[in-house]
Amino acid sequence: MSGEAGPGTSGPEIDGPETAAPRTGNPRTADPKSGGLEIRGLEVRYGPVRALRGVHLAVPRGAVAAVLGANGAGKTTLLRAVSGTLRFHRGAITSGTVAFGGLRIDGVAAAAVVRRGVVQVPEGRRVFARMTVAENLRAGALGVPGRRAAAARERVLELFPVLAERAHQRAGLLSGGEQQMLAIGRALMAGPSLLLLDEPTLGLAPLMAARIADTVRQINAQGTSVLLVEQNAAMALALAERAYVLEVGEVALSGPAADLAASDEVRRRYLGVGMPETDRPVGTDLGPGHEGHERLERHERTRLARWTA
Amino acid sequence: MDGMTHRRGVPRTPPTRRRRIPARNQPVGTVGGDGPAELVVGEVTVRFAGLTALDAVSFTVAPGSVHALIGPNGAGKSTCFNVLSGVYRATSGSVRFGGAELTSLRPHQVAALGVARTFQNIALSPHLTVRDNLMLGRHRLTRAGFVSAGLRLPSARREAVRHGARVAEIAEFAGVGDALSIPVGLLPYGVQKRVELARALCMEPRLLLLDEPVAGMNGGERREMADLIESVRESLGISILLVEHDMGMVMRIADAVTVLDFGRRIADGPPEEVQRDPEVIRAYLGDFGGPSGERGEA
Amino acid sequence: MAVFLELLVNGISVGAVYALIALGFVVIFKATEVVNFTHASLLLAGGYVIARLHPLIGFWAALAAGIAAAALVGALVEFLILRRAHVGSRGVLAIVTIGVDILLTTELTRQIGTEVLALGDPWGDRVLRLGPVTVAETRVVALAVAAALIVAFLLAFKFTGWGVAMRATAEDAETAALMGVRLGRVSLSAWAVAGALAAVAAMFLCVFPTPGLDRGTTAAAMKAFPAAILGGLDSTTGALAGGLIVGVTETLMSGYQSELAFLGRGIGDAAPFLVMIVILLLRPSGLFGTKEPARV
Amino acid sequence: ASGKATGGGGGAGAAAGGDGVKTGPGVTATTITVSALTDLTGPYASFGKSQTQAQQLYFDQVNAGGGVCGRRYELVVRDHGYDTQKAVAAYTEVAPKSAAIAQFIGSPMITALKQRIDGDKLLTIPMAWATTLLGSRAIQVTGTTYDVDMINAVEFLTKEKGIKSGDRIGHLYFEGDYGESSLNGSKYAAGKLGLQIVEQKIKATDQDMSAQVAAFKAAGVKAVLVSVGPRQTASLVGVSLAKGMDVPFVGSNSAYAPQLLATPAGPALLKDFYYVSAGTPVSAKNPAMQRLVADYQAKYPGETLDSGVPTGWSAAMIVDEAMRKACEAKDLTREGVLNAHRSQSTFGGDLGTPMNFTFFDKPASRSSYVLKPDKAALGGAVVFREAEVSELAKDYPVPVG
Amino acid sequence: MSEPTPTAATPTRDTPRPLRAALCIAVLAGAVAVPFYLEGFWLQAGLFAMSAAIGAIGINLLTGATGQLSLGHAFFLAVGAYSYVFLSSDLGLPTPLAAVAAVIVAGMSGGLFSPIAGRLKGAYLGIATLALIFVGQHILFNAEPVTGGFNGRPVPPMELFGFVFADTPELVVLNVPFGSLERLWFLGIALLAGAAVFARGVLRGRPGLAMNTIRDHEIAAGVMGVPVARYRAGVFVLSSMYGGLAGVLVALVFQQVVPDYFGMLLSLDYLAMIVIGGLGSVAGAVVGAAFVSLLPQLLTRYSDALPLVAEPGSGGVSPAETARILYGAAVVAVVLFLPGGLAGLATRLGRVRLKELRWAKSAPAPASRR
Ligand SMILES: Nc1ncnc2c1ncn2[C@@H]1O[C@H](COP(=O)(O)OP(=O)(O)OP(=O)(O)O)[C@@H](O)[C@H]1O
Ligand SMILES: Nc1ncnc2c1ncn2[C@@H]1O[C@H](COP(=O)(O)OP(=O)(O)OP(=O)(O)O)[C@@H](O)[C@H]1O
Ligand SMILES: [Mg+2]
Ligand SMILES: [Mg+2]
Repeated sequence: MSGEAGPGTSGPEIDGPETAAPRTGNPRTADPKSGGLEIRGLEVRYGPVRALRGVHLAVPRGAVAAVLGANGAGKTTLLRAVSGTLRFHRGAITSGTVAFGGLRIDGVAAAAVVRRGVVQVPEGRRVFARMTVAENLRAGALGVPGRRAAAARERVLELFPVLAERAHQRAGLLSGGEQQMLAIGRALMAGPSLLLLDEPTLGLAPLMAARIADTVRQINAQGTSVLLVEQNAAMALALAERAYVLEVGEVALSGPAADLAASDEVRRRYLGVGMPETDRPVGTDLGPGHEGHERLERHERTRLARWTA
Repeated sequence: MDGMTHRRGVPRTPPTRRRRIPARNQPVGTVGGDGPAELVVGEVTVRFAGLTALDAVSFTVAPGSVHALIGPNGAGKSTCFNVLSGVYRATSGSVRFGGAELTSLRPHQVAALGVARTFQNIALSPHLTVRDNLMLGRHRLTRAGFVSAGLRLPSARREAVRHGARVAEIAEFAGVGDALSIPVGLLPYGVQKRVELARALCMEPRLLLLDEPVAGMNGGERREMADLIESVRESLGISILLVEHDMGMVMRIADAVTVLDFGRRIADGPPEEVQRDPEVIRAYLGDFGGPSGERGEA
Repeated sequence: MAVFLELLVNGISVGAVYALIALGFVVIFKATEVVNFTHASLLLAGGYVIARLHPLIGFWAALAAGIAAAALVGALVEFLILRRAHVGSRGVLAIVTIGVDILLTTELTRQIGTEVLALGDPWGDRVLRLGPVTVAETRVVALAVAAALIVAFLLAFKFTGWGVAMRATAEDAETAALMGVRLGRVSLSAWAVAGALAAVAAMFLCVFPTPGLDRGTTAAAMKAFPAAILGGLDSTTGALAGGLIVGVTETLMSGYQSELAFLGRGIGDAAPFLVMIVILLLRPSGLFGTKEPARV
Repeated sequence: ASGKATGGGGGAGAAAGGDGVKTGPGVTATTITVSALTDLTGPYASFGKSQTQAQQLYFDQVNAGGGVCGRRYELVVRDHGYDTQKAVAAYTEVAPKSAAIAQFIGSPMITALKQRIDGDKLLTIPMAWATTLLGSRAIQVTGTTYDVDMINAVEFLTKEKGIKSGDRIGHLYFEGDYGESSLNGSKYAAGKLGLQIVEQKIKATDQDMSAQVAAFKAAGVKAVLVSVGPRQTASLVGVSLAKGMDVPFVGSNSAYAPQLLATPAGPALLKDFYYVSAGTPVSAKNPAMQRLVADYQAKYPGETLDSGVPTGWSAAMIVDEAMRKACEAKDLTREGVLNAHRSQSTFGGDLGTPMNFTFFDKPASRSSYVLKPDKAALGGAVVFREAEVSELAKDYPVPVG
Repeated sequence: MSEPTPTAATPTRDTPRPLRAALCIAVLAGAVAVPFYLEGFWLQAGLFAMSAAIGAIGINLLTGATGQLSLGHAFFLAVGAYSYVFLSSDLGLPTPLAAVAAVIVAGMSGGLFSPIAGRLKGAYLGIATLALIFVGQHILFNAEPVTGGFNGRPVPPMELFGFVFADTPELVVLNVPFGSLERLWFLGIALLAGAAVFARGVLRGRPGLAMNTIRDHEIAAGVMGVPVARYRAGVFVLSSMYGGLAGVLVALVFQQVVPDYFGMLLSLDYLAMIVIGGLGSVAGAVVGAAFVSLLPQLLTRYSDALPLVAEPGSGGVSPAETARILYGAAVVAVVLFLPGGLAGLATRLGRVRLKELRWAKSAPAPASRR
């Protein structure tokens, strides 16, 4: 498998911080004017804490990209940088650019970003606890003319029937999963052209997680591009064309989802597949594997370093 | 009053895959007998305005076992936890733990019986350091009140030191030993979940309730957490009731599984059986197993 | 009996004014979850402008100007201070508004100095006679206005995007921003509206039965606190109910103080707070307030 | 050990100056320091301001005329904004360096300090007229006390307003000793004259007197006594007329302020409202007053002329007199000043009713004017009935302390 | 409510023990020297500040550490002050005993309010406590036999082991005349120190953790074994006892208790103090108290010296007004520019360590959003 593909796409390629954005091997990211999301050399700090460094990432129009990474790797930070909500966490983009549809959106207020069609499902649900389910959905459609909103509402309710049943219950009283559904539904109300999903299946039952997966496929099919942060790597890699692996704030791996899914390191670390050194499948070139091990060590160290003084 | 015992415990082991936590004898004077006890949930019903969250649910958690409580979203799992820990009052039914009836108790009284829990949405004090959050776990085991703390009576000081040591031990065990002096709010989600588990352990519980302990973790971290939970059971021999949507994990560590759907119990038994139960597949797993199912197979 | 009626009607009429003031609190609280102590000085600001301008441009123009001015002050407070205060807790913000109130009140009272300013309202000291009972026309108007405004806001909060946006922002600004809510505008508009309301309230507060605007006027804002709370801090209906309850209690208590001498004279001022306590004991979040959903 | 060690703090170390005049705290070879603890930012700001300015005017004139005892006056003004803590703090600051306090506004503040003032033997002129301030040798309440005023008021009502035995009269009064002293007076008079008092007590923060009027109306009062602030007076009188309760009102001297005439309540006040005071109104035609008015307007053009001006002026005059007498006795110690002050049995008269300072357990005067609001007049009021002592007031036993 | 300094309940392992000890000793020495150099006015100002500090520490326990807003603190000062007077002059208790009893009475009155304190939260509790002020003042004005009504009552001087805290009998130390203020100064220092140490202990001990958790996540606190209702009531009682103590001290300084001192404004001042100083920490309370209670007095005192401040009575912005304005501005400025208050600033300047650098203040919003 490593043989036939061009050097660009062969195996999980490593975008070191110094090398420029995704190689031109992949036609869909070739043209920056593609109208998709373009992140270049992004660095983000929370006061003194550096959470992202030299991140290059692209989500072409109509594509689905996945971001994997351990806790604290910077996935949420990445989404915050796109949706312009860093300031709510005393964080800021210290260098690099974020562009959507060819227009810079770094430094643009969150609300403005939304009006450009970029909508985020925040980490940890964040439903409006004191408002009813129905009102939460209305809040989602604030930027949208009434007619479209009504239509969107239809879609969301058939997607998550429970929300219809609970329409007049206070969102804060919903179960964890129901809240998650509400959060996603609320985002869909706006009819986004780029959807940022931060761990959408968190706390969802398998069946429901599968449902979310289908939904993502659906809306993507309708032309919405998706940037998916997901701990459920299997699902993420199944959905995405291209995937990025963040480690301690840097893109450590990126490439076509399929290839990443195949890489033993990713399988071990993100799919949680236990695989003793002995029975590593033959034919996998040890290169990335070794790299992987080193990276693993380095990762472990820095990660501890991160939360020790 | 108790520290002596556990300071004489096994020397602190470095954080390795198979961590061991020195078992700790029940302190003299704390409420509730000793060792794990049986938890019997009997016909518990919980109604909220207009909906029945739990409908005559019964199951039993054998002493020292890991019991999983699974079911679709909104099935009533967390509600069940809230009843067990005294946060919600059951409309009817009984919950017996050891000799005690829990349904009539307030949360802190339940805690006093040695029932500890973690929350589905992290419930730590973001401004306090990990150490302080864990020390809170010792609340039920310590005595210092306003007066003795205010006057810094020797008893209070000694207590603080002793339990501080134990807290460090447990933190080490839970793999957050390096984070002790960091405000929890600054830690990544996954680490916060560990801290929550550690806080629950700091209560030296006889029954541990875990609400989605690995939600929001990636495969590797899930496995670590699973190991952690197993070693808890091994080294402390306490009963663990677990809510989790990650079937892989459930299958791996659960001795028994109870499945809820719309507040009713639809299955109960050993994991393999339950996993094969068509009802469960229809209501929860989905016939194809679903993405997390995949993870289950591995 | 006639006395009772007289007092009752008077109570209701005072209550209408309290309701208007309370409504101001409620709007801010709904939109930002901040208990707004600045409201007192907003009252003063609005009243002051009306009082100064009516000789020059006539009452109605002055009223409009006063409303505009108070709205502006409110907006400025939000824009210059609250927006820039990055504190996680609403309690601290409440304390900030105390600070702002001290600033504004000090300056305004300095301006007002020692005068008692008339507002030149068209109603003067005319009264309506309903059988044995008489009530000041100003107060009748106040009641009507209060009712109208409160209904208006009730609808606004429930049915306009503005209302939803406001409540969303109040609960979780970041997420509201993710819904495309322009946070700045929302809270700015809330404060402006509160300012405008304050001016209207001030107008009714300073016309007949009371002699006019002066440095003591703010004291009345205190009475609106129990009103707002016992109605439910986030309920417009509550503001009306609360206002009326406070007004009636106060009036009856002072009207019958000779009969109630054993409670100590001047009980009229303490009574509303007692009522408030009782109600809060029964309903910890007021008569119409929504209570925090508690769930883990 | 410190500058403090040299007896600066508090103690009244009497030392003989070069000119053989014994001096105490606040008196140096060249200056006599007099303090004014006043309210320039609180509820009594208007009153406090005109008083302070009048006193400044007085002492400037004396200094211009060469001062007393070869010394010049220095007036130290401290504004406590009617806040007890600030007042106490201010007293603690100025007391050690003052020879007298020519003005002290706020009876709660004064009461709070009564003990210390007595202990410091510091001649103090309170700008409050409650009986609770009597009974202290160092504190000189000027003119009548509130209760005496009210007695005179009631008698005025019976004489000139046809109130007769058996009638009910209302009394609206403030919480606090202003109100309560007044109430004592009205009750005493009512008891003697067989009238019945209908009480209504309010707080200074109350604005709207509708409820009180309703109560008075229900009780069928034939007249109303008013011992509240100007604003409440305006509301009371205005509402009463509007509600068709057309009765005479008589207020204490703090119940009226000329500013009220500008408000909607103006007409009502002009109709049938009077107030009693021991102080001559600034509109009075006597030469002393006219000179004061002229000088005041010269120095503070455009400032409102209210009763505070003569009151402040005569207070300053009292202090000045005491100093002069003490100087003759070559003793400017506090004790000396007090003795000198207490030796005067007939004082003043042209700016207020004559006063007797030889005792301090009774008001210095018992006769009060009846004044009536008047748009045209300076200070917005004119004498309606010349000052006189009512029969009742003559032998009224004043409660002390 | 609150924005506590992250180390709300952690012993600062930052300044080394000996250093801190030296610091304390230096401060104490300074405090002892003061009465020998400063005149009455300063001592009195200082005493007001001390009393304020004690009260502020109390309300900081409640508002800062436990997140219960209280606008009724002045009431508890009143209870303390009046109980002291009543117990010592009417019931003839020995004054030290009366003082202790007064503090206890204040605590009990807090206890009486605890059904409400236990049930209400946030803004509701805050405004409910306003009732204490208004009802309390009504009682103070009307219960004349006990309170002396509008003019209040004289305060009998404290007498410890035959030593009287009053101007008489004359007492001269190092030829400095020791009047009541000089003597009270030491009493004040002692009380403040005691109160501060105690509060620190509480905040950093087991109760402190429980309190913070109740503030941050009430349900969790309960589940972790904290009897929430009892704790809330307990803290309320404790803070009212602090209020009571502050009341006793202020009464001793005043030598006369008057009702209108214990009003709304006083309560608001206390809130301002803890915000200016820094929520949740003892040091914060003390600093804030000093600032708020000294500022107006300084300005009035030096009005003639200061520019922009006009001579009293000469029109223009008077000292009192300037003081108010600066005070209001300070509250705003602190919240805008120094989260963590003056004390927070001090600590930040005090210890610049890698830890603080990496883990900047304040948690991510989702956590603190409560
Ligand atoms: N407000 C903040 N202040 C300081 N550091 C922060 C803040 N928010 C996040 N961080 C740090 O930035 C790093 C990245 O955090 P982020 O939440 O993006 O990780 P993540 O990949 O989303 O983790 P998870 O999988 O747990 O959601 C972490 O080390 C975290 O501690
Ligand atoms: N306090 C409450 N008031 C009203 N309804 C509630 C309350 N708590 C829970 N519910 C409802 O009860 C049902 C069960 O909720 P619960 O949280 O137990 O579900 P769950 O099994 O934990 O689901 P999940 O896996 O998504 O967390 C849900 O439909 C929820 O809306
Ligand atoms: Mg994240
Ligand atoms: Mg749940």
